[in-house]
Amino acid sequence: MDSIMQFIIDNIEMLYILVFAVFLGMEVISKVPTVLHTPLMSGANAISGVVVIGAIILIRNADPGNYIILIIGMLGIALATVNVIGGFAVTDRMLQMFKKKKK
Amino acid sequence: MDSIMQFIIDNIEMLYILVFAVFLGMEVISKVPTVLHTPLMSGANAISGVVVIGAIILIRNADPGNYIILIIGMLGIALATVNVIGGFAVTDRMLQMFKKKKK
Amino acid sequence: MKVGIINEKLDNRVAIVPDLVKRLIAEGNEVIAEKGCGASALFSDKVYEESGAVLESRADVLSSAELICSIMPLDKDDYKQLPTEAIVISSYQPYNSLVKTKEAADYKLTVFSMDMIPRITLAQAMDVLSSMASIAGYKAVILAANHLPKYFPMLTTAAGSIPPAKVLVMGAGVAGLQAVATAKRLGSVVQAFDTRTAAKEEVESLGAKFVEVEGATDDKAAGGYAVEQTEEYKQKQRQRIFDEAVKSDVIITTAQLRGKPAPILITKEMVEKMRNGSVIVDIASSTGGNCEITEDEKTVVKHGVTIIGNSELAADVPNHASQLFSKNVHNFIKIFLKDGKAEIDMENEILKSSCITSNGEILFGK
Amino acid sequence: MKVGIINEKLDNRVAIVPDLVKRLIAEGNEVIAEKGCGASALFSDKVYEESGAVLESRADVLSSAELICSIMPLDKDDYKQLPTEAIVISSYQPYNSLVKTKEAADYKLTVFSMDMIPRITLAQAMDVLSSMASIAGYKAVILAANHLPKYFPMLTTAAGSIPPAKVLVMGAGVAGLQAVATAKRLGSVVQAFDTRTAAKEEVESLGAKFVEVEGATDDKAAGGYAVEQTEEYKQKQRQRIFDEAVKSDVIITTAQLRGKPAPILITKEMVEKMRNGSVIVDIASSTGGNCEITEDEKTVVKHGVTIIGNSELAADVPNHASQLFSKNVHNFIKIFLKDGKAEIDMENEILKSSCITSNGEILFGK
Amino acid sequence: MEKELIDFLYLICIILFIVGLKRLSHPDSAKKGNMIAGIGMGLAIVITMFYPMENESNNYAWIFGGLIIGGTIGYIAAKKIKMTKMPEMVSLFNGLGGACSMLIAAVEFYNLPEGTPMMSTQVLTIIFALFVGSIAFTGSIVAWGKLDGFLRDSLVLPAPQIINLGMLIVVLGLSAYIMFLPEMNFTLVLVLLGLSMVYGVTFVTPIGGGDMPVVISLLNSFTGIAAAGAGLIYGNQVMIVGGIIVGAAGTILTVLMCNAMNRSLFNVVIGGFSGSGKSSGSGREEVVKEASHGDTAIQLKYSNRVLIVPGYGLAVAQAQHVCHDLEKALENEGVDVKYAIHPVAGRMPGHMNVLLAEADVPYPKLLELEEANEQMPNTDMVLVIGANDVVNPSAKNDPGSPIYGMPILDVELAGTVIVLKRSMRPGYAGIQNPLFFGEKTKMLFGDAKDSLSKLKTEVGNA
Amino acid sequence: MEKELIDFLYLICIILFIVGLKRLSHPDSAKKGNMIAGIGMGLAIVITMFYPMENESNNYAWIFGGLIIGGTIGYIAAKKIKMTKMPEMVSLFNGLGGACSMLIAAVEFYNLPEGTPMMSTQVLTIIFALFVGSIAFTGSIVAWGKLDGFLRDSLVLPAPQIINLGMLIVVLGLSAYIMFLPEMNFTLVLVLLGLSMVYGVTFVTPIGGGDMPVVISLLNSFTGIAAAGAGLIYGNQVMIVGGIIVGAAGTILTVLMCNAMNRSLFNVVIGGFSGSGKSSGSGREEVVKEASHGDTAIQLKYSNRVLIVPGYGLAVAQAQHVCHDLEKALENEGVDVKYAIHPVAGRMPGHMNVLLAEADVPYPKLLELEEANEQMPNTDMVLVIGANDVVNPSAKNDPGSPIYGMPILDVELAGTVIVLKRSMRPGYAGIQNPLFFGEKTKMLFGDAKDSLSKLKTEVGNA
Ligand SMILES: NC(=O)c1ccc[n+]([C@@H]2O[C@H](COP(=O)([O-])OP(=O)(O)OC[C@H]3O[C@@H](n4cnc5c(N)ncnc54)[C@H](OP(=O)(O)O)[C@@H]3O)[C@@H](O)[C@H]2O)c1
Ligand SMILES: NC(=O)c1ccc[n+]([C@@H]2O[C@H](COP(=O)([O-])OP(=O)(O)OC[C@H]3O[C@@H](n4cnc5c(N)ncnc54)[C@H](OP(=O)(O)O)[C@@H]3O)[C@@H](O)[C@H]2O)c1
Ligand SMILES: NC(=O)c1ccc[n+]([C@@H]2O[C@H](COP(=O)([O-])OP(=O)(O)OC[C@H]3O[C@@H](n4cnc5c(N)ncnc54)[C@H](O)[C@@H]3O)[C@@H](O)[C@H]2O)c1
Ligand SMILES: NC(=O)c1ccc[n+]([C@@H]2O[C@H](COP(=O)([O-])OP(=O)(O)OC[C@H]3O[C@@H](n4cnc5c(N)ncnc54)[C@H](O)[C@@H]3O)[C@@H](O)[C@H]2O)c1
Repeated sequence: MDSIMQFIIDNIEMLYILVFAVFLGMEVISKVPTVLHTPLMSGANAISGVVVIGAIILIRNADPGNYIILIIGMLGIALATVNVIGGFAVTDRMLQMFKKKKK
Repeated sequence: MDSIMQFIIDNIEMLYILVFAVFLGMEVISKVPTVLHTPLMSGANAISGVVVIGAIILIRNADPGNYIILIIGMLGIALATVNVIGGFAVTDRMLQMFKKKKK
Repeated sequence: MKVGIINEKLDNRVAIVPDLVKRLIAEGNEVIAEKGCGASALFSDKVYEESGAVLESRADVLSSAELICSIMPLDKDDYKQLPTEAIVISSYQPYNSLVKTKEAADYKLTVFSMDMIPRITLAQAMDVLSSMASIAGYKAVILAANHLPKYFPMLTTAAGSIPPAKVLVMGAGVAGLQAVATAKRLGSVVQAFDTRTAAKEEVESLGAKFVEVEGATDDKAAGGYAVEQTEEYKQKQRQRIFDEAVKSDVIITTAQLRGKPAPILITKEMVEKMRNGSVIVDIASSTGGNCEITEDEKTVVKHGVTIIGNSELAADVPNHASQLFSKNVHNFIKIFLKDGKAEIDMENEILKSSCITSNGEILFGK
Repeated sequence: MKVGIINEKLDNRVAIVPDLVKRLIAEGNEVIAEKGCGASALFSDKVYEESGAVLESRADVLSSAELICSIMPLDKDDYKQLPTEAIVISSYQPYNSLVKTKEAADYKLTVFSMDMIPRITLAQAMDVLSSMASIAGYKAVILAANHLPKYFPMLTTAAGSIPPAKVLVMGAGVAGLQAVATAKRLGSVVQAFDTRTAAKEEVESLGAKFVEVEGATDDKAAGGYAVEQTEEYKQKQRQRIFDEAVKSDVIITTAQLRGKPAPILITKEMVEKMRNGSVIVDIASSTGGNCEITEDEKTVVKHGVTIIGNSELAADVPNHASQLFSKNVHNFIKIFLKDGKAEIDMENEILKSSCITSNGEILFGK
Repeated sequence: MEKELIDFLYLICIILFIVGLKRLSHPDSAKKGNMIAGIGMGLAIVITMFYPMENESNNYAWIFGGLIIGGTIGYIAAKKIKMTKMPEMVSLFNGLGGACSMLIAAVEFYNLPEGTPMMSTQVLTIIFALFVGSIAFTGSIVAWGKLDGFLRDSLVLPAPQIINLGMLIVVLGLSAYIMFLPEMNFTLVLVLLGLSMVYGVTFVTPIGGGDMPVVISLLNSFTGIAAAGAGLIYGNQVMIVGGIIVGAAGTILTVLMCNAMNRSLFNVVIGGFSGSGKSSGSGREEVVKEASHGDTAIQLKYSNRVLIVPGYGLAVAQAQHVCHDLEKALENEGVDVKYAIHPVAGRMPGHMNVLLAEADVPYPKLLELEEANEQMPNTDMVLVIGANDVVNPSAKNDPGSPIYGMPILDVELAGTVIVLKRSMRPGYAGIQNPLFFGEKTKMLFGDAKDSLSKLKTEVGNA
Repeated sequence: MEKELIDFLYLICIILFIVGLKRLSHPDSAKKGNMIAGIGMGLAIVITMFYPMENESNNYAWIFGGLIIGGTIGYIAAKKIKMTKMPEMVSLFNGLGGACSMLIAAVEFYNLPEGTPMMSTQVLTIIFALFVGSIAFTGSIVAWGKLDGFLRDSLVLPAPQIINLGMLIVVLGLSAYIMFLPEMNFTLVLVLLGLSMVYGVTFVTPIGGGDMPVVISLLNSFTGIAAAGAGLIYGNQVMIVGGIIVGAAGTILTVLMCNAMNRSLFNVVIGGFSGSGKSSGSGREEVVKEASHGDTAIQLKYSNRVLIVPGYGLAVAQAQHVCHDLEKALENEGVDVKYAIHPVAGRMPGHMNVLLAEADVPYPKLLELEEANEQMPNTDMVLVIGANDVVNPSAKNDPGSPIYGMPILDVELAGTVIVLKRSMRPGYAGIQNPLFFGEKTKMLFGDAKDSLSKLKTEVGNA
């Protein structure tokens, strides 16, 4: 417990950032019209694919001979990339219907 | 210039915090109904009296014999406190009219 | 099939309008019309001819037609000229009086009475009771407005304010509802009464107020027709109506009970207590009227109140009334008239109910 | 001051209603009323008595009243019985005919003609032209609806659809606008015509459509009254009206020009081309009518079109019309009647304009 | 590159994420917002290639391999999928993101240097990422299956609440146990991973298909939190902040979705999503689909032709004025709106005429039965407002029906049918209406006046 | 206390600020929000007493002295001030906050240790706080004066744009010069302070009185930024973040206020607030006060009795339905709404009756002239909708007026009068209406239908 308290005190600025990020995440969404729930969920989902960064770091750090890690890492990248690319593309398609029609 | 760049790099987390604070400040307000413009301005004004903290620090740091600084500091505290207390009180009065009437 | 149209002796309407003549001919029939049959409904002989009808004298029409359409029942003179195999489509209202029906039976005619068509969903398009009642409801209000020495709507003017007329509609069936709607349109304050429980919602769905009298016998089972109410209920009702009636400028009554005299809702006493110049339009007059002192087919002024007894108000809007009636008739004919030939299937619910006499036998009530 | 009320020989209205009798008495006057004067407007003698009026015979009223109020001009017989100092308040319509005015002048009476009150803001509360025209506009539509063999509103029913009636209102003054409003209320499709430019906005402010004819001579200067238009304009206008008229089920005409015959807006040819059963209500009939073949004070059917010529339609809503008229009269009387005494200040614009004869001299037109 | 510079660039990515999300929440800017967020992501990936490492073996080939494979699959899947199947797709994608977190956490556990103390923030972080990532992974897969239909709703666990609580206790206990051990036990970690995955399944399984959108949104916020957890392992700002933002946004979105369905968050999280009877039928029975005001409004707004079928309910609700307002609002948006008047709609001849005239609906906007039926195939949407019998297809199809033979408004020929009524109760004829269960039909329950004014507001907002 | 712990507690203060602001932007929670922010501020002050310092001489007596003096003055001023004078008060308060920043910056400059390099972030920060604080200070004082009336609007500078630009260049140049000097020159700093204060004056002076609310909001965001600047001097989180948040919120609020006035931010910042003719008259002439939809809506909503006076304009705009909608929305909020029908309103007898009947306004809601005039004194607000002559007090007061003697609706007896019309054009009688310049009157320009539907929306939102 002490170590966690210490961790917090050591990373007080990080904590500020986290708290603000939580607020921002909430604020940004707070007044979305019902019709956008699904596209927004989809867009947010694509962003959650940011975990791909972790997989990249994992591989870049890995021993080039350690195939298990490399394969798992590549799998991770591939999965997360599906999430990212697929996510943005699907969102884009959903949003097609919001295109203004010419009057 | 270099020193400024260095300053930024040294305080990268501070920068995060600042940027987020700007976003938050903007987000939090973004959809306020017109009727609340004035009370909101007044409330924000009261918060801007947070500069009183600076004046307190100033005095706490000051040489107890340096009366010029002490007086200026006290003046600063007094001014800022008028801003804070007066600000919150005025806002509160403005908001009286939003009290729900019993039907 | 030769379809005959005759001139109504006692009515401004005509059973088949020129538009329908065209359709009948297109469906493979011939149409012969009595000269001048549509005149009072504003359809000239010329238009009939243009539509393809052959214009003849009454006698010729009667003697050669296989299917005779009329609004009011024919009379004995007509029967004599008709071939016995002729089919007659008309409104005999056998519930009110069997005299006409008996006469037709005597001549062994087959008579379909449009008013006897069952009020089922499928038969809505043939329901002359509804279509004529609807017009009557409208006309009743126009008549009342014309007779009332007052304005219907409220009016605030430099020369003072005029309060809106108070209209009370009794019986919120088809005619009653239409009266409610029309009176509301004209800006009066409208209240309506009915014994059916569903009527409240229906009246309110037109934005008018329903005068509630508690304790009504429900009638869901009666298929849309009203049922007789208990004596206690009637008493309560009379009191409530009394209170509202004496405050009203116009009363329109439409309450009818099939096969029974219309219920008395407005007594002589009430009329006496009503304001001078008020107007009562009694659409139920042909079955005795809802107002005690209504005289059928007459407009009288009694105790300062104008009382209009008229159950055939639709005849006063002859042009549109004829159009709707013909459309009803046509929808009815289509049941049995296929390619210009009559195929009468007496198992058909609609035909069975509406055929009041055939082959000398009175089928009504069977 | 003794105020006299007489029974209108040719009208259902009465110039002073019982409510006003009370007020007059409260203001320090006496009121003598001819027996039965309010009957046709549905105010009984009993109510008059309750209000404080003394009921007398016509002769007694005429001979003892200092101020006589009536709706229609008096006639020679009456004048004979009146004391010369008597003041008469009535509607002499001197613009249309000076005969009655001359008669009154012959007897050296002082006559105020309510219709001559200037149409300034201050006099709005005395403006009988407006109050009666407004009623006439309403009644015209009710009459038309009653005569039309059709429905006014649109109706979609199981027996087919009925299109809404087309109503054309010509002249969008007080009567015309009221007609527009009433016809719209009843659900018809309403168009209106007028030569005044402001009329377009006024008609549209009632939700109806304005039929525009370009090139009208503007009349802002004429203080609310219409002015004569150019020949070219009239031609254009006639064509446009022609096109609209033959499509209309109901035409209501209200166009009048002060002191001139009413403009002919509906020619015989148009009437011939109109649909059978259509109705024209011509409110301008007393000055010749806007329809070429109108007969004043008659309802005739010509070329299948019912033409109602009636410039006194307000008399058909006698109860409310009398109320408004009395209110107008009262507001007028108040100008010069202070504590039961007449103080006639001929410098007063309203009195000056409305006094058409005094002391044997005809002041109208001076 | 220096870590601080990278962090500075990451800040830009984060700003792009925020701005992107912000814009995604407004219809007009949503498309751009999506693109902006995408650019942020691209930038973050590129920057990461230059991230300074202790042990820069890089292995770029593996990285690009993964990116290309994943990108291709993702892109094709997104383009090929049918419009109606998109929610499933999102769920699947989300699961993959969770799986990635899970994998990273597992590997990092495995990579922990000998002798790392178990009771440390680092281990806690890893366990957290592992746990949450696993739940997001399997939970999303189950949700996908339910939406897609290959997992049946009827597959019910006995006492799901208790099972879930039990699972949670076991998983948390095991986590604590691992941390209290003197040194790493990778086998136990794999057990934990397995249990977490099972928990994901048991968490979602009891929930009815109708609630899946809410669940997906919740799982999406889990994925975000898992990504943030993974980010903590590396102290990587963009992962941490990006993940947290998605986590927070996802949570709020979940709450908003619950609100839109008139359910509370409590009902959702604790009440174990006990599927509300109406929306979650069991596959074979006839199911009524409920529409939301928001979706209906947007669909209306982006339609070209809309037909309104008024019925007795419009009159009962006295909603004629609001109805006219909605019509005008739509006309303003360039939608062609007409009314289809059935001859016997209402309770008296001309009932609808009276109402609509009162609201000042111009006569040319009213179509008669035949006309309306002709136009039906060219109509994008039909709004049935408090009508029932007059749009009952039994009159056409079912000779046994008491209304058989009555002409009806053939609304099923149009693209979509939205029925506004208060309940499933029948109309005047007292018979059930198969239209309500139709493929193209959605019900918008509630008083017609209420529903219409909500629709009008939403049309204004959207 | 440790600095980190303080920073942690400061985070709580900041959260309280954020939550407070957030709540302040919703009518229902605004009062609570204000309190929350106040609690945050109190907490921050208390915490600061324990802030660890190099040179802890503390001098608590001075601190408490300042707090008590300031607090007392502020509280009394806030309670005593008249409701109508509140904006002035806010402006004055804001100036004081700016002054505090200015003072701190000046002292800290003075305190700079011998030999501090001038070209440093520290000096830059101090100069920034000094500059911005001074502008906020004097600018707010001028704004206060203008609103209060002791500074006249007509006091115009020649070519204000150029003067302002010149001042700005001088101030920035001087700042740069100070930084390029080898060592501190406090005299120059004082000159800079003076010039900044003058700039504050020249910045605000050209702006018309009607735009003052916008200016105050802008200056408020300056104060926030100045506070953040002062915070940077001490590296104090709560000042930095709190100040920035207020700065950002204030900026956005300024933009929103501009939007509400249909002015662009550009027009405001660059265009030098060239006062729009309508709202800034020159004191002695008759001035028309414009109302905003938002304020009118809130006033309506929180009234007890409202009287609507319809006129010909209501008919022209065909706004009867919207008017009825607004009436119902207000009734829903518990407001008692009636209509006052003048006998000659409109263009034909009974014109208003026809309209209101069409919109289904119940008859008992209509009051006649006498009745309405009796109720006037008990009425909080009158909405005059497209009426003119019928509420023209000349008919009562001005014997020379063509309408003298006509009975009118005496709306000036009511609390507030809002007139909805499109322009200042006269009505039927063609004469000007003194009511429009009355003490209690505000004009809401625009088509009546538009204005009413905006009001209705705002009543729903507020
Ligand atoms: N037109 C005539 O002349 C006439 C005369 C007599 C009978 N009929 C018969 O009446 C029927 C007319 O058909 P229809 O489709 O108009 O009406 P309907 O079949 O009676 O259906 C009306 C529907 O409106 C809904 N409703 C009632 N109040 C509502 C409210 N406040 N908000 C929303 N929905 C509401 C009811 O469902 P919920 O309860 O679930 O809300 C009901 O299902 C036909 O069967 C016709 O034969 C017509
Ligand atoms: N009732 C009768 O029988 C009758 C008959 C004839 C004459 N009058 C006379 O008409 C007048 C009636 O008085 P009033 O107060 O009703 O009307 P008014 O004095 O004519 O004033 C109407 C006002 O409405 C405004 N307006 C017009 N269109 C508008 C729109 N679309 N939106 C918002 N405002 C609009 C106009 O100002 P903007 O142009 O600035 O918008 C105008 O000032 C009296 O003078 C009366 O004597 C009455
Ligand atoms: N199934 C269908 O499609 C269909 C078709 C037409 C009519 N209907 C229904 O049938 C019903 C009756 O129609 P109708 O107009 O021909 O009826 P009607 O002419 O027989 O009677 C008119 C109304 O008077 C009412 N009434 C009877 N006695 C009364 C009393 N003592 N006091 C007050 N009111 C009394 C009745 O309830 C009825 O509503 C209506 O509800 C109508 O909707 C149904
Ligand atoms: N100042 C006031 O307070 C006041 C009082 C009453 C009436 N008015 C105004 O006076 C005007 C006229 O009122 P009125 O009803 O007594 O007028 P009216 O009876 O004299 O004429 C009726 C209408 O017919 C129109 N008209 C005349 N010739 C026409 C033609 N050839 N074709 C078509 N239309 C023609 C006129 O423009 C007028 O609108 C109205 O605008 C009314 O608002 C003002």
